[in-house]
Amino acid sequence: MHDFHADIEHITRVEGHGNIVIDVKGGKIRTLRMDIVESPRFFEAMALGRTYSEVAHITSRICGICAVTHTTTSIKAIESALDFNPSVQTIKLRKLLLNAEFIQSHILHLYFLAAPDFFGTGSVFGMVGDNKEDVLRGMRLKTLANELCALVGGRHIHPITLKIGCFSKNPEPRELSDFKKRIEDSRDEMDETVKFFKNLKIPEFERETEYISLTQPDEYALYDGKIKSSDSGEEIETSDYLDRVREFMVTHSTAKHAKSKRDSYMVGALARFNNNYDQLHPKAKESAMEMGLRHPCYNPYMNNIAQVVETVHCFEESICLIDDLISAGLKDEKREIGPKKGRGVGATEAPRGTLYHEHKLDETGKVTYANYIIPTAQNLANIENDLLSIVPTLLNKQKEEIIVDIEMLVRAYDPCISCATHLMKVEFVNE
Amino acid sequence: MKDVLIKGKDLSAFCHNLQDSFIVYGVREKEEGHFIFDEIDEFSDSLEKYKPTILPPKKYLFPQQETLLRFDTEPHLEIKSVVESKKQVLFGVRPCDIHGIGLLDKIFTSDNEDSNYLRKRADTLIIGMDCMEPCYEHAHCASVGCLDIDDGYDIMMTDIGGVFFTTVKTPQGEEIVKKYVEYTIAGEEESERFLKLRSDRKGRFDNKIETEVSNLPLFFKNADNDPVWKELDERCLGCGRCNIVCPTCYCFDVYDCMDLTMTSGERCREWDACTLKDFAAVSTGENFRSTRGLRLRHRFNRKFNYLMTKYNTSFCVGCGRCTRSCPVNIDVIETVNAVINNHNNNHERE
Amino acid sequence: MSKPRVAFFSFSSCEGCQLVVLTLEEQLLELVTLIDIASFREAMSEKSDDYDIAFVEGSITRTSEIERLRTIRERAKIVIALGACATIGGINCLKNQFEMEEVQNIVYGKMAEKFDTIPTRPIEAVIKVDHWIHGCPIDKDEFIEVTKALLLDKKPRIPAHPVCVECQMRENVCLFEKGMVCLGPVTRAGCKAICPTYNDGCVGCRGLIEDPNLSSHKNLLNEHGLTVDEAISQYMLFGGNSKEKYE
Amino acid sequence: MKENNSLFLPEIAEVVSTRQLTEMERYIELKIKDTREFNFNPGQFLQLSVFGIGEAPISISSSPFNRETIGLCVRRVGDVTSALHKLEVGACLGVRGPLGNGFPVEKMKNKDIVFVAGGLGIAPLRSLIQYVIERRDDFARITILYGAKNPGEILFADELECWKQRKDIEVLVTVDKPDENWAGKSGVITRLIPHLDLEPSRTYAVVVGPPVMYKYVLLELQIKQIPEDNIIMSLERRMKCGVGKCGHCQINGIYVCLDGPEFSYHTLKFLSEAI
Ligand SMILES: Cc1cc2nc3c(=O)[nH]c(=O)nc-3n(C[C@H](O)[C@H](O)[C@H](O)COP(=O)(O)OP(=O)(O)OC[C@H]3O[C@@H](n4cnc5c(N)ncnc54)[C@H](O)[C@@H]3O)c2cc1C
Ligand code: SF4
Ligand code: SF4
Ligand code: SF4
Repeated sequence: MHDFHADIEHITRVEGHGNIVIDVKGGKIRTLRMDIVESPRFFEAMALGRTYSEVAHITSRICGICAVTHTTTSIKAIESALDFNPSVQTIKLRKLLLNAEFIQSHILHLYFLAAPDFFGTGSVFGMVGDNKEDVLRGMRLKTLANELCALVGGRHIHPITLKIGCFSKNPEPRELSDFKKRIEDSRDEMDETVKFFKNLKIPEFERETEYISLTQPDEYALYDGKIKSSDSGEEIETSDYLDRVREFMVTHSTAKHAKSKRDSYMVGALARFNNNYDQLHPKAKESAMEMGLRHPCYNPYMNNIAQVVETVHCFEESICLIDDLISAGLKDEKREIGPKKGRGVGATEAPRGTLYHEHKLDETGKVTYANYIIPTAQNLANIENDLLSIVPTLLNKQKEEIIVDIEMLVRAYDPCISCATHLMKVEFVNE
Repeated sequence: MKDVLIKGKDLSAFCHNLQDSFIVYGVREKEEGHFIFDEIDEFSDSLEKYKPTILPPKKYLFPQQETLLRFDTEPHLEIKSVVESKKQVLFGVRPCDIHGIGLLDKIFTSDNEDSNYLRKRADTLIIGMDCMEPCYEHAHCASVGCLDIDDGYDIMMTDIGGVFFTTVKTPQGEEIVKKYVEYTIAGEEESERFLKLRSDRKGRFDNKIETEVSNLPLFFKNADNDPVWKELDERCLGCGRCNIVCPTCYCFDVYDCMDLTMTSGERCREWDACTLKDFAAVSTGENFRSTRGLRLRHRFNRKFNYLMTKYNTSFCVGCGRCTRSCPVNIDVIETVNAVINNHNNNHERE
Repeated sequence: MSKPRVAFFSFSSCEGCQLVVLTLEEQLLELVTLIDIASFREAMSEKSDDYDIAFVEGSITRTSEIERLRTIRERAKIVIALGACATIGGINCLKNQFEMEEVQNIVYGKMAEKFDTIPTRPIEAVIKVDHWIHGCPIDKDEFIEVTKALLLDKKPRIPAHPVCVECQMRENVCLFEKGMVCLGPVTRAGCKAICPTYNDGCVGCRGLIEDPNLSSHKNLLNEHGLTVDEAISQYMLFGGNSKEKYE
Repeated sequence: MKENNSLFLPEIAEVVSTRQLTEMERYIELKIKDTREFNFNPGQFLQLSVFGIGEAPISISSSPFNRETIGLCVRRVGDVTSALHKLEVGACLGVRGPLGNGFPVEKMKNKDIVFVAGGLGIAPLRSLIQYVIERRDDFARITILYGAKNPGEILFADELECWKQRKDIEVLVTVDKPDENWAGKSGVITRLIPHLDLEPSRTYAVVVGPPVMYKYVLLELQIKQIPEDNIIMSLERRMKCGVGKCGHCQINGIYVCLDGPEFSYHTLKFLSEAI
């Protein structure tokens, strides 16, 4: 197909609204763009003038899927502005909650948004006929993760208990140990999940890019860490995030100059897998092996498989965290902290990549500046670059098939466009 | 059965043993200084002096939500009444709450018998725990004649110093005492100590209402235009908490809930509250108590006039829960006294 | 009864409410035996413009959204506002405290004028709405209740009373008794008082009850140490669309 | 405890006929399934269930001498009433009752009776009227006043016409808003009262209509010096259980379902929230 034009409007089974425009003339790509048509929501403005203790309520609403990560990141940024270090207990509870969100988000994406592509159907409802047991398994795992979120956070979407410096309510030790048992009992379902995704035929395609994620020496970094790039291996402090992130943002813009050799990078499960493979739980490594995910991996479609691996990791990690929490005993840590003038940055891994929040507070605790950099926004340029390199290889196919392949690639990134909209600058890259 | 003595340290075992045959509900400290009735398997004597629980134990006889019927609409209409009930013991119930249950007994037996309530009631044993001093500042049980109690429980325990002087009222009470706890028959000396303690406590429970409680219906009958309702109208949030926490409120809403199959479902009832806005609204658009003040006036009249006249006993048992729970500090005693004083002042003027 | 065709649409929102629908899990599978889903972009690729019932999530924050919403209204027999963004404007209304140009500048600087934005409004400000499912996010039982009610052709049983009723039924210790503040007494119930249950004040995401006693509630907030401005700021977190009511 | 005799358990009844009276009102005739004889007093009501939708109190509108079927006149205002409008012959529904006490027919014997019905108020009155007609000799003069908003909203017009034909009953019908075809009286129902020639000591006035009507009708009846005990009214209140438990229909100290729904003005006068 030498001449080819497609406007894929409102890509489905992703969060938020995005369109892809591709124009191929004489076998050459003339335009290839991912437009974000989601309405901008102006969160940085909405937070201005609000009291520091309310900020998490606001930022949580950036995205319903990664509400836990947004809330956590926001609170971390505020705590850093207040120069406050939360207790080990609070950090462990946050990690537990984050693990639950990873499980829930990955399972949602894997079974409900990505899997239908492999079964040639448009939705999970279409899979119910032939693959009911798989669908139900996905649902059970998601319910498990949702309930773990609810136990720790009150609810999964827009969690309640996460507070500056503490949890407004701690789960009861008995509830935690009951839950641990449930997770252990679900290990079988996780094994089944590994088998299920192992059997799916992942498209072959490779394009090495730069992978950025948080990193920690002694754990698979989700909750916190330094910012690591696969290119240099260099690690920088999160408070300097703009040195890393801006660097690559500007490369997209014709107005500014690139500081790096590359013009895009990837965040998310595959980036984390590539950067932090060593810290993965042994069971997770085993499952990677079983599903044929080798370290490092440059196939963006394998992001889905990396998500399965991470889910296995989060399962095991949750169990350890629950054990730690129970054996240390849970104390009520509720208290007032602040206000105080300061600047703070928080960085956390969201299921779909690194998330940064920055806040500045005045002495009364009112927000005077806010900046949120969302994973999907960071991935958009990389998605385009992947498309640029894959589309020419697809041109011998039918238009419908091409569109399916393209959508599949986009979906593999698990994009959350509604979060990303405040970084609309990306839209103008190819103009 | 004669009065018996039960040692404080045996209460926990008592609770525990009762679990062989009953679900045991007792008091648990939910948060510091705040208590609830909940399933328990032991009794801690730190709870002996608990303040009234957030909700009264009526929730085990008349639960927040309760299924009344189950029905199938397909293939053809079939209806079954549903009465859920299990053998249960309410452990450590205060006199005010026992009075409260006694009043619900009256409500649910008179005129028409409510089998959903009565079946649960029949399956319930009440182990009372007497009060020797006011449990907190809002308590006014003595003022409404609800401190002393000699009915409505199966056994009643009174702490006479490390040991509980226990009155056994019913055959079921006798059975559980004999079967589930170590006891000794109370001697002369203990009986005297018990009686002395009971009479000594009187001085500690002062009468907070500025008239004899039996006079209240008269005051309320003439209080429809009392300025207090106007004042409360401005203050009351209309949040319904005073109703929800009250041991003698029993109003409910009824609704149908279909199963997801849409071919079967159930009819349920749920606590309702006469202080809520549309409690008395009808389809023609009228709301017979359209303001918060009128609704509160209705609530007070129910406690101290309407039901009191019908059943000849105060329908406020003096637990003080409504006062404690009102976010804007509307105080049952202050309100009652305001009605009395406004009435008296009016009369003086006349 | 032929199966009604149901579609989901999303405007400015976090899509959390649609996600709640997805978390119905097996109940969702049961539901799809009773309804046909014509369009649910977050979950499926198939889409159709032929639908009877439209669940609309999100608030209206751009001129282009107004047209899209009107088209939905024309096509659907029943329109249901899904979640705080759609029912009351929600968090998105926070931007209404500024002039729109200022908002654009704060976030996009020089490129500001490329981003059309209008003051946030709930969908009811643009089209007629038949039912409201409140909350940020919605409560899944209420979603089921409304869906069942539509199938039965009756009014959904959505509480008109304040959060306190549910909160007390759950036997929570009232936050005011612990020196905290709460918007529960003026906020519509239906959430099962989830925030107070987890020891956090109600922030009013379900909107005001009919006939709230705001002046008394404001006094109460004052007594708990909030200045008038702080009290209003509390109400504004979700109530920005009806600012005049609170002042 | 006789559980299957629960207060809340309806019996099953079947719709045997229906008739659309006006756009808003439908007449529904029911038969209790396990054909027991159905006895009731005029003025009593039923709790009708459409399962899955809910329950609503509806007055019995048919003659108490008809023990076979029960007639109801239902105005479509909400969920249950709309569902009742959709029922077809053969459909099953739930019935609890008869509930309430009904009109004090014994006391009314040998008296002159004035019926004052506003709109849907004719529904419970129709039962009493049919009773009185059946036992015509037990009663003295009978006058029926009926007011509707407009001619299209007149209920049981054919029956009103029949009653009018009888020599021993006086029937006056008025509408608030006449149309061009309306040849009868116009104006609110209260205007009919001054023209009546009433003997206060031996007259019973039975008044049923919307709450707004009561105030004005009462004024007129008081001018006519009808004793308070002889003015009987039927009240509508929100009602959930119908058996004196749920608290919704309480007016001051009384329960409409248990103590009513018919009351004398003498009783209601002392209830501040009644009228
Ligand atoms: C003793 C008695 C006899 C009656 N007889 C008749 C009759 O013969 N014919 C007739 O058409 N109607 C009669 N009614 C009125 C009828 O009961 C109501 O119109 C009906 O309950 C409305 O129910 P619904 O489900 O259709 O409306 P809903 O959908 O429940 O409600 C519509 C509106 O009515 C209000 N409402 C809710 N429940 C009730 C309730 N139980 N009673 C009144 N209002 C309520 C609500 O506030 C709502 O705004 C009688 C009422 C009583 C108390
Ligand atoms: S009215 Fe108040 S004090 Fe009296 S019994 Fe009820 S809650 Fe207790
Ligand atoms: S109401 Fe809340 S949860 Fe729902 S879409 Fe809006 S921000 Fe998200
Ligand atoms: S915590 Fe809030 S919602 Fe709960 S009772 Fe108190 S004021 Fe009401």
